[in-house]
Amino acid sequence: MLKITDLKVNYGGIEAVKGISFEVPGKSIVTLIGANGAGKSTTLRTISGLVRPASGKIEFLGEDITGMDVPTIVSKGITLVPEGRRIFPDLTVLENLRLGAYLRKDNIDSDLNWIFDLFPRLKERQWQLGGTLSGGEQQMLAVGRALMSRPKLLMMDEPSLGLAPLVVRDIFRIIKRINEEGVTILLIEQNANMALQTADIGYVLETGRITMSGTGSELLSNPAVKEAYLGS
Amino acid sequence: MDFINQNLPYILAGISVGGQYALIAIGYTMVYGILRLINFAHGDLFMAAGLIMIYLTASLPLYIAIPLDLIIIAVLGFLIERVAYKPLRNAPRMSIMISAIGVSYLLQNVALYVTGGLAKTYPTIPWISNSVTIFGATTKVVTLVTPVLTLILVVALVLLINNTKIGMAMRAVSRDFETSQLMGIKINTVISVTFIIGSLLAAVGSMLYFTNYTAVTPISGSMPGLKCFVAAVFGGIGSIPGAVIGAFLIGICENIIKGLGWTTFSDAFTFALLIVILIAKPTGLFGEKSTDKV
Amino acid sequence: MIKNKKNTILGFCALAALFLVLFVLEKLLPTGSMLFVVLKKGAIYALVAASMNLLNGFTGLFSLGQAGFMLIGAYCYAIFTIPVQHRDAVYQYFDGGLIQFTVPVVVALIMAGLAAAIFAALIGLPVLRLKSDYLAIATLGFAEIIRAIFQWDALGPLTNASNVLRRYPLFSSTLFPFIVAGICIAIIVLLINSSYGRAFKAIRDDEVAAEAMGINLFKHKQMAFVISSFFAGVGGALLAMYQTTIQANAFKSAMTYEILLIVVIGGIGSISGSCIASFLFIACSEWWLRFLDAETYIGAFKVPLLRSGFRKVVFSIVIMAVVLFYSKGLMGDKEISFQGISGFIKDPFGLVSRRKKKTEGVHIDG
Amino acid sequence: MADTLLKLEDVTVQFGGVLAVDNFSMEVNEGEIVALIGPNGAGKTTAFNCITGIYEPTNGQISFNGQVIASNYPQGKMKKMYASQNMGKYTKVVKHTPDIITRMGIARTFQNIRLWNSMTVFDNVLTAKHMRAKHNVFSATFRISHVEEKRMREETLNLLEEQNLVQYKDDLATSLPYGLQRRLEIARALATEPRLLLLDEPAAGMNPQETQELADFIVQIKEKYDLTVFLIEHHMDLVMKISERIYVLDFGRLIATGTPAEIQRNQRVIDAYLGVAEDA
Amino acid sequence: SGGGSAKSANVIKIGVYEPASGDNGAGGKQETLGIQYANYIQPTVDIDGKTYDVKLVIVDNESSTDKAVAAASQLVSEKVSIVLGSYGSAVSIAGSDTFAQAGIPVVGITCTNPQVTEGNTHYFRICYLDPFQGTVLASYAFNDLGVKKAYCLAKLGDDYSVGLCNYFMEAFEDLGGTVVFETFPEGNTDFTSYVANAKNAGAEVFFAPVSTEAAALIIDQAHAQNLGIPLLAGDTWDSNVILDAAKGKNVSIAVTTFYQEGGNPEFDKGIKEWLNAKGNEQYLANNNGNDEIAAVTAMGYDAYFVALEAIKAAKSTDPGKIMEALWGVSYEGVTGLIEFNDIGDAKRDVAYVKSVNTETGKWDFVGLASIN
Ligand SMILES: Nc1ncnc2c1ncn2[C@@H]1O[C@H](COP(=O)(O)OP(=O)(O)OP(=O)(O)O)[C@@H](O)[C@H]1O
Ligand SMILES: Nc1ncnc2c1ncn2[C@@H]1O[C@H](COP(=O)(O)OP(=O)(O)OP(=O)(O)O)[C@@H](O)[C@H]1O
Ligand SMILES: [Mg+2]
Ligand SMILES: [Mg+2]
Repeated sequence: MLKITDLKVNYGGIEAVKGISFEVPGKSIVTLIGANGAGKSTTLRTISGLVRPASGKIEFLGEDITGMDVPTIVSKGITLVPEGRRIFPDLTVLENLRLGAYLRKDNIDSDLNWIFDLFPRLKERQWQLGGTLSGGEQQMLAVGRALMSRPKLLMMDEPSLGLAPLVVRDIFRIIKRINEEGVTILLIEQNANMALQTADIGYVLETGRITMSGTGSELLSNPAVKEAYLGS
Repeated sequence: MDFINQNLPYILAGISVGGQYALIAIGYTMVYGILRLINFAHGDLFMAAGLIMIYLTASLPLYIAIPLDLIIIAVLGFLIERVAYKPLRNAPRMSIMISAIGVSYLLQNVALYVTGGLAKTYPTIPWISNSVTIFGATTKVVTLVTPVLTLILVVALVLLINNTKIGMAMRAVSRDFETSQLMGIKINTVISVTFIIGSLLAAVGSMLYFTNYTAVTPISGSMPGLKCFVAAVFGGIGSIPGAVIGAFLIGICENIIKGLGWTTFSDAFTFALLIVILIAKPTGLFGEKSTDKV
Repeated sequence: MIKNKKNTILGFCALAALFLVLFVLEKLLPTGSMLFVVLKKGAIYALVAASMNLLNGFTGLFSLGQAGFMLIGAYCYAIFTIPVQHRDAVYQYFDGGLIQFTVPVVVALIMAGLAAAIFAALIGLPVLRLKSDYLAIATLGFAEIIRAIFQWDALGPLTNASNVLRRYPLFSSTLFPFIVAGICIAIIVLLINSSYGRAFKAIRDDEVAAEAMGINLFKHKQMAFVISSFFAGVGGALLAMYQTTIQANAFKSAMTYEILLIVVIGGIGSISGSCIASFLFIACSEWWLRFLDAETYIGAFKVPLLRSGFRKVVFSIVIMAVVLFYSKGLMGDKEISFQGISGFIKDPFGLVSRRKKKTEGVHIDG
Repeated sequence: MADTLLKLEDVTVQFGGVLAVDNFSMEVNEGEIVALIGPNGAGKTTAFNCITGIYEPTNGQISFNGQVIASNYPQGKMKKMYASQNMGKYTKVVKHTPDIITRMGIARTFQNIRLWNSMTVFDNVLTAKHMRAKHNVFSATFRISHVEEKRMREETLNLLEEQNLVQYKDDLATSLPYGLQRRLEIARALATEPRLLLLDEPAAGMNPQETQELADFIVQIKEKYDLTVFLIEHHMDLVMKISERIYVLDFGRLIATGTPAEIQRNQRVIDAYLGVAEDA
Repeated sequence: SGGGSAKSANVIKIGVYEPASGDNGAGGKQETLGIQYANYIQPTVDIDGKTYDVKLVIVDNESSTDKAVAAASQLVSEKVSIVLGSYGSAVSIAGSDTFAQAGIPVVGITCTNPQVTEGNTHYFRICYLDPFQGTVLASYAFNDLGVKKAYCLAKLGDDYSVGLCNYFMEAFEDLGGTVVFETFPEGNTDFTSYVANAKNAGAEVFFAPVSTEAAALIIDQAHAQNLGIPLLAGDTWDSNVILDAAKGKNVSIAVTTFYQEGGNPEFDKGIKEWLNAKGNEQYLANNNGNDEIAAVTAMGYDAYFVALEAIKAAKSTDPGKIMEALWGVSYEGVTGLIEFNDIGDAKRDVAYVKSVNTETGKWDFVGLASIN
């Protein structure tokens, strides 16, 4: 579904991503793990068009989308849950959710109910301004907002950041569920344990390069991964 | 009756000036709302609308000149945004503001260059230029039309911003370009729409204003521009109803002060009032409190 | 540390050399030369721009009251230095005015600064609670109020109302504004590089964090405001000396915008940027572009467009072009340094690196 | 038992209709590591904000080291709402700006990192020392207090060395990876020479390995600087490993308190927050 | 002009120190027009038997005292022999020191403030002064119009209008009248309240010696509110802007000025032809797009010839010599005889009074006024 070939990205003089290639097959869950600053977020930002790559190619459903502008890429069905939530603080929860469905022309009411089912807390707070939500509530909103666009490919940058343990489990459950509904998922997680358990395929990123890859369970049992990312 | 006779002109003038200020102030507030930019060029756009109208009516009938004027100003507003502000999307906020000051200088200086600088007389627009007498006070029809028209436009705008998709997009873009794009919003389109609406309001405002105050000079826009900006701040910059209320407040107070004989300080008083209000309410009457959660 | 010291010494040498060159130039060139006019005004504006930068660039307080503080400084200087025998002529409508004594020039300069600073301290109390654009418009408002008050007839015996003040002592040499402005700017730079300067920057970057780290917001903001106003006041006094006459009318918000332009074009947060931009700005607006105002013939061919007023059109375009090209200002937030100069010589105007940057993965603008 | 360093009594915070913190009482003793946990939106960060003076409580009192640092009682329309609660117990209003509280010896980090972005790593820490320095504008500007300045610089360097940040000292704070930024925030807080350190989700965005390192690090600085630590965290491994006592908030209300072992067994906490542990 | 380059050795430069932008930009340009026309009529001057080309060096002082020094210095550095200008007394005073230091004489054209020439030997002027004009206007109002109460309006911070109001009030009160004095702030466009104030105060004449922009707005308001009392002003109102604004309105306007169109038909005809000539569109634009002659234009024209007289008399291009020669100049210009008294001011004791004919949109000559 998504194919990245030899992608390189620089910030000013810093090489953040140094030529990576990987694929995300349709209907799968793929995860990128790696230490802080490895270039995970940069990769996702590049795919969504927020950052322009220095070289390399990004193909989505067979179409070259490298260098297209963000709204166009979004309209093709790629949605990003950005790092740091990026809620619209002056808009209410409901409006934030509606904006998620900005490009959709069909009725979104049933989807709203679906999101409220997933996150009852948001329903309670639907008239509150996004900026005043607690950290975890904002994270739920960010995920919910992305789901509202009914993406083909959903990219999530650390969706469990700052969430309570119970909710973290929920989030992973939701990820599985929407995946089963046919949405392809590209996931970044610090919680490598859970991520690898959930994912079909995992890639390990180290300072801008892919150093290991395999199925989720392969990586889970890989001693090097264990040592570096699983913490035991 | 005598009392009314003596004081009605001040109040009428206040309401009418307030309405005209309101139309310009909305332009400021909208642009500020979306770009966090004090668009210093807005007042000069207003002046340009006046001048262009004068040149247009010199050779065209009014019913062509008026729509043409509106179109030209909308296009001008659009171009200003594209040329002077868009390249600076990622620059420090102050740089865009300087660019705005640059545009303001440019419009003024081009006007000076073209017109020579002498005051031009604004054409008479039938009906609204007529004099009417209410309670013995003589004034122009435009004085009465302005507040009504202003209110209609404001209600329409508030509805647009609060209840439509583009309105929601405008509010989203104002806070965060990047995430707005991630929602699929074409931010350039949204910003352009904002500028076009703001410019159109300035053009309409200029027709009402210059029908009342018929001399147009290259600096005709700067004082109304400043006053309207003050009005926008008064009401809480970014808030459309705030801008309108601020504009009426300033217009009326200013004229009452003049009527009381404190003419020397009518402007100073406007600023003093503004400062007092800001001290009581640091983000203006209807200003949004910062929702920056710690 | 050692490198630092070396730079300081180099800096002092450069300054000394500059003063020497000025001194010699003044002996060589005729006094009326435009160069000196631009240098004088440039030095004064550099001081005012640096003081504004201290506030807007380093403390993040967006204030637009500079013209007001300059006005106070200028008037304070003039009122206390006009020789008594000239007062009848100057205060022609006010029977020679109220004040009938004078103080020495240097004392008057300091008084000018103090007057502005005291006023700043007074208005800082209510105004500094405001944020960003609200602060800007409130300070702008204060400047306008000050102007109205100084023009008020009732204060005529002191301020000469709307009429010009003149015949106070002027510069005898271009060196004078350079020395005064130089000392003031040096103090500003020292302040910025001190612990207080860092506290100012912390407030600019993140007020909440600054306060949580024990920095008293109000005290520090007030300090920056008062100090900046002091130097604006001194700058106003120097401007009065340069202009030979002053009139409250000239201290409009347009003057503040001019200074703001200089600050931004030089680079917000760069004092050397402010200084460089100041000289360039003054030279451009008052000297180099003048030819554009004159109708010019080359042989019998009349150069199109050139006529009175064209200069200002071009000038506005130049300003916009500079802002669009150098969106972070000429210097960004860097200071001039000897490494920087040698770098500039190798790659003037950053053409090489800019071209390089284009091909890299920079952020896409909207 | 050691002395009580921080004490919250009946603290209530209300935003519009939302009761963010509801009648919350707790204390932290000198030399302890105490954790505050609870579901998202339970009011943990709000409690921190009250302690550090960013918000003021609607009702209740906070004292630090025996000194009241915040106190308030319901006024205006709040009065009716709280008619039954602790009526008349608190009668004075004490309000301090955050800088004064920091000066008293409470330092904090933020849930969303708030470093000074345009400054280098070194300057970030150095600037936090400004408050404690003995100088005034005049002496600082004219370098009369250069000895003091030198001392501040040395101490800063030491601090960075200890935190293993010294190799980044001339980098911009924003260019650091996330984990190091968190560490820098802690270093900056330490530079204010606190007695009580408040950490708001210090392990957010860290992988399990880094979280473990962080846990060791917290214990280490606590010993070294004789600190008391009060932290909010969602990483249970870290919380359970280092904290001596835990308070659990839900909907602003205290639902449980006790040692890590007790909390892990508490059914209410499991239901509201921890969930059933189904994996490691 | 074109042929000048061949005899380039013989050029004398005359500086034109006028605002072309800022508050007084429009007036400054009209004054400059007179000088430019005069230069077109008489592009050469004979100095001691040799013919010199006269080159105008025009600088814009931007109506601002803080730009004045640089503008003046520009003229000094261009080595002009004599300077003409400026419209607006404040900038004239501001530039004065620079010219004094360089030893260059200046001939003021319409700067009416006494301080311009007072206490110096290099500044001359060819117009009458504010005290004179104020007194003339007061006596015209009191004696000719027969009014006892006057409303005076000046612009805050504008020394010209405030000063003239001052002299007017002094004289008017001496005559036995009463006055109400108000100022309006810069950039004010809404004169409704001022007109209403005048009405409410029961004033019989509305004296407003303000800039043309404000004047146009005042006229408009006076019409809209049916003011019904005459508007009176000084030389600034002698502009086609006023005619445009007043045409077809229900107002009566009288002004004192330096020149009345028709006073010198030959000059009138010549300058109108010149303004309307092909290639001179910009001059016409600077005159508001029509060929109505402003008094300041006529004054600019005379000033140029006064300068030439002085140059001829000095027999030199040296500024110092010209300065000395100026004291003795006697020149019969289109605005009357110009000679300087020992302060350097023109010996003028008459002002033209004219009024607007609101039907034709032209000036009607009312008469000459002087102090008796
Ligand atoms: N806007 C930027 N400007 C300059 N450098 C940047 C920028 N954003 C990221 N970097 C640098 O690029 C590198 C990769 O960053 P990225 O955010 O992709 O890492 P990450 O793997 O997502 O890390 P984390 O787990 O902390 O989110 C880092 O060294 C970072 O400092
Ligand atoms: N300024 C505010 N205005 C309105 N509501 C607020 C404000 N600040 C916090 N709240 C609300 O108060 C509640 C508590 O928020 P708080 O940030 O304290 O939660 P938290 O316990 O830190 O949660 P998390 O673990 O998700 O960070 C939330 O429901 C939030 O929406
Ligand atoms: Mg990341
Ligand atoms: Mg929190």
